[in-house]
Amino acid sequence: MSEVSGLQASIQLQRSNGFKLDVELNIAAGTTACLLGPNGAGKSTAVGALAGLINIEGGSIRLNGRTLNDPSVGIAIPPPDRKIGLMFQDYALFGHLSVEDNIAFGPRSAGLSKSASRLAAAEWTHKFDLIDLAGRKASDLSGGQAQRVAMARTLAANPDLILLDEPLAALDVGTKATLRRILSTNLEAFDGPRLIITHEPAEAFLLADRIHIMENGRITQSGTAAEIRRSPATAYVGALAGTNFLTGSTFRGSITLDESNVVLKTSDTTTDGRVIVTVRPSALALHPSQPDGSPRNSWQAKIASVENLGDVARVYLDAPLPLAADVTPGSVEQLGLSAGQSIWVAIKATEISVSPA
Amino acid sequence: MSEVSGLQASIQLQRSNGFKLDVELNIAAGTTACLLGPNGAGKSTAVGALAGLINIEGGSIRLNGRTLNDPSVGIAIPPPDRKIGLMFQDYALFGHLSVEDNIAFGPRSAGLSKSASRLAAAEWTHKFDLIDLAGRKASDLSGGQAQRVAMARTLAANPDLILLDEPLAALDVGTKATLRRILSTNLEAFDGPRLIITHEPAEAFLLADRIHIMENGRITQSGTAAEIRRSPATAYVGALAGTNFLTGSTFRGSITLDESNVVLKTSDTTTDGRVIVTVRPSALALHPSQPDGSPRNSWQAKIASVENLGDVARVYLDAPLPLAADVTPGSVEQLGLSAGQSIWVAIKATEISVSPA
Amino acid sequence: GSSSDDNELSVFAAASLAEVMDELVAAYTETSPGVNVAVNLAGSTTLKAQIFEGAPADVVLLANQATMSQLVDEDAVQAPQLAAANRMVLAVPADNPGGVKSLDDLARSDLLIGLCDSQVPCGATARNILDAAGVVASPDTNEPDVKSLVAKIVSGELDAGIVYTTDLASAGDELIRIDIDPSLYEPNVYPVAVVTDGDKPAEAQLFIDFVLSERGQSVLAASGFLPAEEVN
Amino acid sequence: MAELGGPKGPAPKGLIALAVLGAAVILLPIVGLLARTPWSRLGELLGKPIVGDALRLSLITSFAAAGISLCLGLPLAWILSRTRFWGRSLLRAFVTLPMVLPPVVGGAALLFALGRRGVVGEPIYDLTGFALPFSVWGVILANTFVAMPFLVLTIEAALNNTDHRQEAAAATLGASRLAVFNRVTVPMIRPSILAGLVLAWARALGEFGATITFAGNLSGRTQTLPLAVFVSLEADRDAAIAISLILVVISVAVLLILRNRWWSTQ
Amino acid sequence: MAELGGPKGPAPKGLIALAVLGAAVILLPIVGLLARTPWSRLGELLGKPIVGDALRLSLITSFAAAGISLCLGLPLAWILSRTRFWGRSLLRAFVTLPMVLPPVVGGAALLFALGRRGVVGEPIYDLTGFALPFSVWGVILANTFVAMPFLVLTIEAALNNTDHRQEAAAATLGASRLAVFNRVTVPMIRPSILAGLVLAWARALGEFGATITFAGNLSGRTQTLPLAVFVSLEADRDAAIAISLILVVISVAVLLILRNRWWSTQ
Ligand SMILES: Nc1ncnc2c1ncn2[C@@H]1O[C@H](COP(=O)(O)OP(=O)(O)OP(=O)(O)O)[C@@H](O)[C@H]1O
Ligand SMILES: Nc1ncnc2c1ncn2[C@@H]1O[C@H](COP(=O)(O)OP(=O)(O)OP(=O)(O)O)[C@@H](O)[C@H]1O
Ligand SMILES: [Mg+2]
Ligand SMILES: [Mg+2]
Repeated sequence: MSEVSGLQASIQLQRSNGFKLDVELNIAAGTTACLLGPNGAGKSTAVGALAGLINIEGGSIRLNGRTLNDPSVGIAIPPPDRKIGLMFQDYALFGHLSVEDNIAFGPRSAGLSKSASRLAAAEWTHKFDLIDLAGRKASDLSGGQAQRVAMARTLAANPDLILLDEPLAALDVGTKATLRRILSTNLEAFDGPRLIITHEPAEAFLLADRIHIMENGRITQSGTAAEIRRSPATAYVGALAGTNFLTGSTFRGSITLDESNVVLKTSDTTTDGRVIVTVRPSALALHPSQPDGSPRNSWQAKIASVENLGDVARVYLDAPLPLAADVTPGSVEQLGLSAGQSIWVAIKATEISVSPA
Repeated sequence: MSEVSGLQASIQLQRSNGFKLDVELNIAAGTTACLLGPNGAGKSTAVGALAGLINIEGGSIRLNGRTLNDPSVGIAIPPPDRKIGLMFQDYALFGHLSVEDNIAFGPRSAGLSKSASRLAAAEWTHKFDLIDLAGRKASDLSGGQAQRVAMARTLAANPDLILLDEPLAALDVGTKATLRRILSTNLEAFDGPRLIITHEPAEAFLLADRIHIMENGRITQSGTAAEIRRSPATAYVGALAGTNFLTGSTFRGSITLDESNVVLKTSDTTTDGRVIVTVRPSALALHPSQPDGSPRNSWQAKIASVENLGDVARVYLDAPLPLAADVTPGSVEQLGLSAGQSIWVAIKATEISVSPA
Repeated sequence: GSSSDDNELSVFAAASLAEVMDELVAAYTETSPGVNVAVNLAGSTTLKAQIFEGAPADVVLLANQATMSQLVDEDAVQAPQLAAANRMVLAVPADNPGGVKSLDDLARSDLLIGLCDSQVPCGATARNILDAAGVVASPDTNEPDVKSLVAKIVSGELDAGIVYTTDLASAGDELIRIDIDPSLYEPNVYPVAVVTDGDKPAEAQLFIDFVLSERGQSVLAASGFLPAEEVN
Repeated sequence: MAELGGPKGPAPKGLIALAVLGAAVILLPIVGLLARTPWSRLGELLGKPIVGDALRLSLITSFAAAGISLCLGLPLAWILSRTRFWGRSLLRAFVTLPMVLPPVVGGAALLFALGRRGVVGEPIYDLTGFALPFSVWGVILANTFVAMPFLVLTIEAALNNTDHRQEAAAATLGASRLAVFNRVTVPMIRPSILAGLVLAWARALGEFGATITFAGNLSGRTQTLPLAVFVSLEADRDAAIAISLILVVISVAVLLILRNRWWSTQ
Repeated sequence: MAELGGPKGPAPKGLIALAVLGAAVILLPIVGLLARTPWSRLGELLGKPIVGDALRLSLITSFAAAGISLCLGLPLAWILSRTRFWGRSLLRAFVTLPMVLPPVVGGAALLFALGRRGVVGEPIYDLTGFALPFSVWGVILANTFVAMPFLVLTIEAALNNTDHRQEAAAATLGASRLAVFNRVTVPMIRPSILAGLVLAWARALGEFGATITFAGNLSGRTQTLPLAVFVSLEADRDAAIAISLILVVISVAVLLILRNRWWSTQ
């Protein structure tokens, strides 16, 4: 607890229905954590407690070395003095204000004049593509529009810690991808720790540096995406489909990976530059010899280990690329897969998806 | 307009912000339609108008031969007399009532006694796995819990037309699959037409008999999942990833398809019985000769047509299975793919997902 | 007193004198130009309470002797004098629906009878009259002030009531007047006095002198009041 | 248990200062009243039989008036808030009138309308021989007349504050407008209904002018506590203050019984 | 344009019936009053100079009292609703007292506290030579004393009705409690604030007993319309009714100006 930046929180409380929360959450400054968990696990409760909207009964909350809450010594900084931005799961927009004034609310509360706060809001209105909606009353928005406004409002307040409760749930497919990108770009620009609640494992893997799994009021597993995928601690985590992530640069459909000198082909030829490459384990095919056919990518790899997960077997591949491949137990038997063995790996270019890093 | 069952609606209206809606929606009795579209397209507005919560200015709404709304002749049946159940995007639960009483509200309004309506509610509480929450005040639920209650409340009212506005958006991964199954089972039991709004194309393809795409207040395309996948009318529709659907029966991981005598292997060995099989076009690999390796399924097929969609080429396969496969244009060239050609198709058992029909 | 105006004489008068006070003040300003009389009209008890609480009064004119006596007891006023007296009559609505002819009819139970409350002067006097006349009446209401009693008789809600002569003068032909034998009771009196704490005792006494003067008395008589000396 | 609102921080000083000033405006006079109360004579003053009668009558009539105001005023508020008809603003303006009419004039107006010679009262009296004035019904009517507007306005405002989504949801579940009203609207605005009821009840309990004008002042039949106070004021101020004190005690007691938990939706 | 609530269906007959009855209780007496108004003499009766003075004074003092009630009562309501402290229920109960005290006793209580010989008034008078009674300030104070409780209760109830999420959101955006109050809470309950203001204003406009007792009845200085009605009642009942009619007209006018749009959050 001697770190001076980032969030160190330990939260114990009980809600009126008897639900008990007992979690520890540490998020380093400049990093993004995701909180994943089933409905009713206590995710919203936890962020509510961090923001100071729900009283904690035990534990403590420290942000950048400052104690925000510690019942044992009677410290309980009220929400406005915490500088913790919370985007509510149900938005809680100010229905009587315009979209612009909703977004300007934070800057205004920070002491900016009316016009200065409008100016600050304009920037965010622009970033979140809300210019057309700026003058509209917040009560007259569609679900997805409201969600975008809520996100912009939270970020515009420029808090020291950002908490986003299901920021992308109501967005349509197209907007979701765009907004995820806008969001991650803008989160980068914040110095403080960020915490995102989501139900979408893919979202978590894309946005988070570290993932915390919460079940029934407790954190059941914490780690990087890779760590969690590699050794799921509970059935719930196991069910969150494991996905491989690689980083690299892409140009006209050719990806140069950071991890190795394998060049991957992707069907996405429009995205260029630094990217995160996602490869679903079930998309990887294993062959005893070099395959011909449509798969554009194939290379020879070494098997690190084979794990039987019941319905599927997960084959962990080593050099040149650390990837997990899911195959049926039948295939394991037929191909005689075992650790140390050399095997051909194939994946179709259409299965390689990239998103700007 | 002489059909006597199902929904025939044509809706024209303008919202206070100038947004104009002009759509036609026909849904046959006993079928499920999905309404897909970007944020702010007017989906919630359309269902609000059907339910009688928003006045229509032109067109008419007919349900099972009865005119519910027709401004030209001054007919406007009020909402409670329409027998149209609407699940709100933001739930609109009765915060002052318990979960049980929320669900019993519909039966009670239908004239059942307090105890009879409780009994009717109990059935739905059970179906939607809400027994643990039954006594809780609706204002004290988590987002996902509230969504489940809202769904149960709508179905429990036993309406003639069911409208669900984003019924699964707030659910966690595990619950979502379970609930989609519960939902589709229970929708089957309703005689009337059903309309589901969703952002998840996969959900639409899984649940809907017919899909309507709404953009900017208009229906831009209507059809079955296959029709829409085959010829997307707009960029938005094109972006909704196309997925192959097959039906059949599965037993211990072997699927006997209705469409042909090909038997597919799936890694899901726990689901048995009638299923919908989904195969992503990008998961299908094409080979000039029979492939060896981990893909457990392979067969020889005829190419119906090849379409260049830009980044990817979509290869429509014919006998024995009507499937679309996405490959890179490079593959098309290399394998010299063209209509009429014979080709080997391979897909991994882990890529074949089934859900109970 | 704290009156803002140095020429202002502050007169606290019983509300039942509202009409006649207007005329008295008009007549007084005629005779003593330059004097500005401010009149505060309220119930006698309210006036008494206000004076006790230090209200800026110079002259006080009340509708009963008892209240004035309390002011005297507290040395709040100098020795009071009687400004006027008032007699009582039996009043019935113009169409006399109850067919009331004399005081004896007040014993009839089929009539709606109103009296003033026994705690206010007109009620106390009315009961004295009934006792003296040997009439056993059960009133349907005990009005806290005579004006509301009059209003109820005028509007026909009551069939009869005992009120002041002056009330008939202002009610005009809306009421029928049935006289009561003056020997049955002592008439009500209106005492007037200089307020001890007032800062214009001399001017106050001048006003009182005017009220008691021939001119003042004639103004009072015009409204139906009896001259003070009748009971002095 | 941790529910609703964590650490709040101190209330703003400016608000506290204004609130204290506001409380002072109301509390100081009450302190003044208590300071001048003849405590030693209290037993004697309150022992008079008319006090007991008046107390009983005041309780009956004020609660009756509040009850009637609720039964009639709640629907009236709902109509004003939830339906559109010609003359709605006008109706609302007229409903507010008993608040501005001096109560004595209000009483006179009641007499004009419902007295034995009143516009409506006369035919009724001629037909049935029943007259409202000088009866306990008259007191209740006078109280209702002055008290109901407070309830109507308070509740109408609360109805206008509510968001309509829950009512819409109830309608789609098949609830008739009446069912929506009973099962959704009323529970949602319970605090304001209670406040309206308290306002109406308090106004009725303190009502004096309209009652005396319309219903007269007969001990045991129409003399409520405020009338007893008024009459006593003429003769014995101490008695008047003592009786007022009963009013103070009753209303503090009633409001304390309601307690905080009745005042919030929580 | 199609917004909010589609076809509603007829209002429930039961509710309409009760509402009509409720409106009748209030409207009949007013009809009675209008029926008995001496229309032909109206010009003459209202031409008297005291009427003009009283009208001016009534308008000034009732608006001033409503304004002060808002400035002090809104914070008081907020404190009662949003903070927890010992004696909160008691404070609320006491704040309600001016509603049940007969106004004359209220006026006496004001004299006891703030009169020249009052508990607080005496030291103030001795120090500054300023006394409240018998001045226009006294009228305003008396009006505020009787009117503010209505505003406080109405607004407190509305505050208790609101859901706290938006206030919580404002707090996480860095708004102080004062800023939350000004920028979120107040706009949310605007209809109830307006209703409270109207209740307080109307009560002040019609106020009589406390004013005459505390501030006296000096024409041109402290004689408001209700006091003028009282004086006229002694002399000329027709004049009293005519003056009451001014009160009716003013308040209907004010309420019509507020119109429907001010009454709803829409
Ligand atoms: N206002 C409340 N009062 C009392 N209990 C509550 C309240 N809100 C939520 N709860 C309960 O607290 C527990 C945790 O709820 P929480 O909202 O934190 O879950 P969550 O992880 O955010 O779930 P979801 O993914 O569905 O939003 C649940 O049992 C829930 O029913
Ligand atoms: N209450 C309202 N008043 C006025 N305009 C509204 C209201 N609600 C929504 N709108 C506007 O109507 C249009 C359609 O909104 P609608 O809610 O129907 O969209 P939607 O398709 O449901 O979007 P989403 O997927 O984001 O929920 C939008 O421009 C929206 O801003
Ligand atoms: Mg949540
Ligand atoms: Mg929507």
